[in-house]
Amino acid sequence: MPEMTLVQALRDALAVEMARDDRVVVFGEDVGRRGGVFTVTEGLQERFGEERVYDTPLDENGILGMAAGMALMGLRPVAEIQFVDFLWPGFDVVISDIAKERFRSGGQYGVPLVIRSPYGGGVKGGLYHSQSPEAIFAHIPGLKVVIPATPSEAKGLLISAIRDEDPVVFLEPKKIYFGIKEEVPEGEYTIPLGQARVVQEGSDVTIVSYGALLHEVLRANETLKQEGISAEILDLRTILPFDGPTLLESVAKTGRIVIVVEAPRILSVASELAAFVAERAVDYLDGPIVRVTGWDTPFPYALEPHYLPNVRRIVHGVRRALGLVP
Amino acid sequence: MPEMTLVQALRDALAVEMARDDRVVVFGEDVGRRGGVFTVTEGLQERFGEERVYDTPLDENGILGMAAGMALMGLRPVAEIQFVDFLWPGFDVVISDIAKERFRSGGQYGVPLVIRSPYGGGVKGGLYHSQSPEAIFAHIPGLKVVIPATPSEAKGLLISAIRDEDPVVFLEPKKIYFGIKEEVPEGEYTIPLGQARVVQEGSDVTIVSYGALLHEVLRANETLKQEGISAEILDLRTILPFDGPTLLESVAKTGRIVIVVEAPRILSVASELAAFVAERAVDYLDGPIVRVTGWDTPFPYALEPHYLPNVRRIVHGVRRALGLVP
Amino acid sequence: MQAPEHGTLTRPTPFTREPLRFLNEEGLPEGDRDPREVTGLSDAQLVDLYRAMVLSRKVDQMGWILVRQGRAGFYISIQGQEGAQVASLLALEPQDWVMPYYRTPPALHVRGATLVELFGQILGTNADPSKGRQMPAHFGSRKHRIFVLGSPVALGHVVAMGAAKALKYSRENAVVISYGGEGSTSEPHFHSAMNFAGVYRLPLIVFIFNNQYAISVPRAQQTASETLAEKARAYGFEGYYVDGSDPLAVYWVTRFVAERARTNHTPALIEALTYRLDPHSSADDDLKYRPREEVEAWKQRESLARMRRYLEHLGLWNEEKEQALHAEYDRAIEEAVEQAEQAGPPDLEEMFHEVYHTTPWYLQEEAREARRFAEEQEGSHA
Amino acid sequence: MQAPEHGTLTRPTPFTREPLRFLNEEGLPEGDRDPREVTGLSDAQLVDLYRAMVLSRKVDQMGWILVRQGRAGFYISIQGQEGAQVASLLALEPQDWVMPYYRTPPALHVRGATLVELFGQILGTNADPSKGRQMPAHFGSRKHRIFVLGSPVALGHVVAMGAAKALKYSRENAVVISYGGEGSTSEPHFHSAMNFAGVYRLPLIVFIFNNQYAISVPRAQQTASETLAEKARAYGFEGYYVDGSDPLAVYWVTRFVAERARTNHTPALIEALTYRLDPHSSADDDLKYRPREEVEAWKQRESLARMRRYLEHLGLWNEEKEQALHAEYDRAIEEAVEQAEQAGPPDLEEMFHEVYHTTPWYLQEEAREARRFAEEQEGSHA
Ligand SMILES: Cc1ncc(C[n+]2csc(CCOP(=O)(O)OP(=O)(O)O)c2C)c(N)n1
Ligand SMILES: Cc1ncc(C[n+]2csc(CCOP(=O)(O)OP(=O)(O)O)c2C)c(N)n1
Ligand SMILES: [Mg+2]
Ligand SMILES: [Mg+2]
Repeated sequence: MPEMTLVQALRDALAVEMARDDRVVVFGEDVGRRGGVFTVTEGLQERFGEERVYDTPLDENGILGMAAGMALMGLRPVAEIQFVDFLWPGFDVVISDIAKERFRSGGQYGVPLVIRSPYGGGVKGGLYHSQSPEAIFAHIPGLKVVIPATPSEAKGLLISAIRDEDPVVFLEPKKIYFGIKEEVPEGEYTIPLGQARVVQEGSDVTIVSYGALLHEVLRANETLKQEGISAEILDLRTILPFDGPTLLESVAKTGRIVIVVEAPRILSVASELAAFVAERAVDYLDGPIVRVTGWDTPFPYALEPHYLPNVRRIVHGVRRALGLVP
Repeated sequence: MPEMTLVQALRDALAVEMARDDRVVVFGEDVGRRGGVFTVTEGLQERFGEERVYDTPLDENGILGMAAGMALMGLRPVAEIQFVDFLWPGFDVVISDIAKERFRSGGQYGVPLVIRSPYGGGVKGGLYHSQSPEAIFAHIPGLKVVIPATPSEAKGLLISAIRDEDPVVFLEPKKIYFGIKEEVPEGEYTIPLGQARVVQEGSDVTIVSYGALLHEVLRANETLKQEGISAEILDLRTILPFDGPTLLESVAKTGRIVIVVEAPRILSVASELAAFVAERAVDYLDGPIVRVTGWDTPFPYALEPHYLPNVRRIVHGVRRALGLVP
Repeated sequence: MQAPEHGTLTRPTPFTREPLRFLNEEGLPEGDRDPREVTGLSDAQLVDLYRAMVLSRKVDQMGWILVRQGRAGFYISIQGQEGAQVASLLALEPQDWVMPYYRTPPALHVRGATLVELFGQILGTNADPSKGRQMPAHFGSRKHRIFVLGSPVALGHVVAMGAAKALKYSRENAVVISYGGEGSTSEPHFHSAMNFAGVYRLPLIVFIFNNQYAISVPRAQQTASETLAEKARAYGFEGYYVDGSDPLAVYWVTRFVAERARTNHTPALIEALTYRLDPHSSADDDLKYRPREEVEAWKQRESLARMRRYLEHLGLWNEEKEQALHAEYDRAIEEAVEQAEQAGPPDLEEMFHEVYHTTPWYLQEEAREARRFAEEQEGSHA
Repeated sequence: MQAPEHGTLTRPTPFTREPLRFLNEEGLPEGDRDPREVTGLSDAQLVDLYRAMVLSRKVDQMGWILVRQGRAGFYISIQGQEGAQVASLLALEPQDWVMPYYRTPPALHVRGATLVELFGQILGTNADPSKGRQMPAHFGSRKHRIFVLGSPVALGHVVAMGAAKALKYSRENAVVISYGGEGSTSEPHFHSAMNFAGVYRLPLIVFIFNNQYAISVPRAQQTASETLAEKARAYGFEGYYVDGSDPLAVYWVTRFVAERARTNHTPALIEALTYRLDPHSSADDDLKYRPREEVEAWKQRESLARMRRYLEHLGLWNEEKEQALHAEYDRAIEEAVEQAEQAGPPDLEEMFHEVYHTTPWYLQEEAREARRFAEEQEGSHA
């Protein structure tokens, strides 16, 4: 199996699906000639032509409206939003149209489409090139929300997202676009949506994360191991609909849970998972449900190193869950 | 004190502030000549003139941009969005500009403004005249989110919101715009933002709610009383920044908590409060943290009576929290 | 409707200051062109056009009745726009797609939607192709190539643009027509739809009913542009300003731009000058913002009266035919309402279906929970 | 800059097909009008204008250097737009307000911002009036009536519209100018800003740098309208198409529309034809989408060269003065960078300040938590 970065794996996924299914069309700002500002779509226009891979005017609302309308007609649009921070001019299309199309039409219409967009911090991008707004999408019935954490995961999940009958917001952790390489299965390769991945089994505490932070969790795990703490690590992968059963199973085993996300804490995905566990598994719980998250502030520029959850904060969170610190 | 409906109390609050402070300007679709589609602004244009109360083109993005720019210059705009379901074309202004203005400018600028908008179900309004998206706003650092539950509360909170130095999303429970009358203090009357209201003290269980559903909770309380269950009922009032200390104090006393909101459950405000309690007060908890919410679907039309939390579901939720049912 | 040959229509003038029209306010032809020649409409087609307008009006009247009787929760009217609405729909081909707005539905029988379906939507029963999922005025039907609109004004325009892109991509010779009021031109969606349509040369017709008010806000406060049609310049294509109470002019312009769009993917904007004869909706009180006399004056100039007068002028219509038509439609509508109502309300489980293609685990749980509460409730009522 | 009397300028022609200009591509006056007469600029003012352009260029060059040295994390360039940027800023009065876009900052010394402040922003130190809260290219300063821009393209336009509404409400004789690239005209915010400005007659100038690319997307794929200035028609006011490499033409048009807006609240759109000489940003590789020759050709026609040539033609400038100016600015810039850097990074607590006017309880808790982790971290490094 070839080694790939996350960007390469995403490109590969797009190429595989475009070759297989000519309903798949890719567009967005600078995705054509330029190959995307992060090069995810590089080479695709040469290979598949300007009708299937093309640049758009600078208007996210137009991009998303175009995606919605194309999907309505049976195509499989994959729209890129250059940074998810810039999606909001088109948010009405997402929340009012895309998410509700199947329901409001009584199933007459559906909009199988993918909105791909880089998200998250770690690139010195300041307020508007760093945000993690997955919680907003995950509050909207009718959407699916997917975030991969590694190159092979990215490929398998993106192909599944393209094939899915429902609209998927596919957020890509730009921090690890290039930094991580791994072997990625060739050709068609899918990972089912809606299922969490057990990255490591463990018995003392469940740690749930996703995206770029999963790697920070894995680093923190080194410290935990040294301290003799056995963590069960879950990669959530699909944020909506999330894999409640796997989560409950894990907590039933460990009795402790720490949830690690980049977004501001209030109303983050960590909050939902915590609430879910507190509602369903309170009898298994031997400690507080701990959220390790970004702070409840806009994303800072100069102070970014102090914003994102890091090994120290994750380890501290685990100690709190275990009652080792107050 | 005069008796007022919620609509009358809101109108009174606007009139009081407009008379006191000529920086206060009111605008939105149909708020001028028509006096608002729910009549909240009726009579204000006659009284304060067309410069201070005026109609806008049909464009929420323009309305919110106008509000942001006016606030930036030291005015106190109160913008009406006709239904909060229609805010999204202007969401970029809210999330990217309004919420971040003070922070990104290092405090050089602020945008003290109020976005007033009816929200919530109970009026046979279907998918787009019924939604409760407060959780989306409450995930955004820099915003305040306020929801009143009675006429006098509406007046006191709206005046505080207008005077607040920060931007406030002020959501009005349209279901009870006209149905509830109560005595409302005359003239200037404020209720501090950020503080929950203890509607009723109790010892067995804490029930938190806000907006129109608070009244459903009060009705449920009649049943609970008959069953000998003593509920402490909190009206959250300010959704962001929410009153964590009062919440914790109550749960420390009762050991049980039920949170009742209209929005879909996943990533609702109920989730945040549950997570908050599960993180901070797990030692006090004698049962699961129960969320009674709308279902995780778009808002239905024909089936609306089965969507909103009602007395039966709230009572059931309390019984679950108390361990009386599984 | 049997179409005249493609590409045979003379070209209407874009960007006029006065609305294009054949019929004057009395319904009599003005100018030196015979509208039948210019539009290619036969006498039979003219009568069909009028019949469809009358049917739309009568469906609308029944809509109001259903609200007054408390059988429908809400209603929003087409009255004053029947001519432009019906004529523009008739100017399309079966392969074309329609993005309605909330005043369009009473005319959608033109696309083949049955009266039972239309009233099923208004009543929120199983007779609605969308299963009663939305408020009245939100009819859509895939088999008739009618999209399902949402309530946000103008949202349909930008989605219609995407549908037009798909048609072009798939090399289908079809257009998408997207309807809206003049208020919809203020929304961002209009801008995005127009700009993308211009850049990609899409077979999109944005059809604007300038009925002079957006609820209470008059046209002059909606935008400072001289005409709405004018706005097309900003996007590199043509806008047409047409008298919306003249169904023949509307037919001509729509048919022309639709044929052109099918042939060479040229988008177009149409502004049809009309007037809303009713309050904005069943929840509105229009006396608060417009004088009764203004409304009355417009009732004299509206499309039904004009078209009837024109047919009479041609000797194609008379009072007897009018009476017979009303009797026929009264019966049909009564029957349809009854059938639509009898289809009954959707099942409780319908709340949880089609949120997703495949219902996830928690929605299955919620469905069971909802069912349990509903049964308890019924139990306690018994 | 000392202003000529209000209302003395002759009116430029709106909606031209060719850009308005005085200077040809060699910097020599063309046509029969003396630009000094039309613009009212004195010889001293012409020299000031050029000096400000040179300073902007040199600030910009230092920006690139700071990125290359790893002292700044990112940079985005003004090069190719100095003439239009400086001239339009100089055409304003102190009471006017400026909504910059990300290419504007290197010219903001024209509004009185100090070099230390400008480099403080680039370096993210306490010398930034915004306390290092944003990426480079986001300079704003209230005391200079410069708004603080965000990164989303075009968002500034719609906020600037609101600011213009406030000026009109408060009866201040001032305008707001809002800058953006031609790409920004595609965004909904442009549409909303323009439409509201037209309806309410606001003292708003939307100033568009048509530098022919939005990152890699060429102008022709951005919109199908003939010119960008043309778009103003759709909103009921005038648009001006001007050669952005001719600072005198830009000064004239901007000054004219600003005076008019201050007097009678007439909004205006200005399209300045320019060319971006550098890659889009320090993160871009422009060779992927535009030929080197095209860039080189434009380097011959850009505003600095033209303006210098014109001054030389008037006998107001020579190589010696040029050298002296560069030496002067080199020193000033070096000093400013040093001072800006020495101001040091913001305190950790700054992350929690000014989220709200008064910091709520949980942010106070979070600030303490963050402090504790930071101290532990330092402890462990020690
Ligand atoms: C985005 C949005 N904002 C506000 C509304 C409320 N609303 C419904 S119809 C309407 C007026 C529409 O006017 P116009 O577009 O001229 O169409 P008309 O009703 O006159 O046919 C308004 C404000 C809405 N449905 N959607
Ligand atoms: C809403 C939004 N979408 C995308 C981006 C990413 N982006 C930054 S600059 C730019 C191109 C802007 O082009 P233009 O408006 O022509 O200005 P120029 O850079 O050419 O001066 C893009 C796409 C953004 N900042 N904001
Ligand atoms: Mg209208
Ligand atoms: Mg550009």
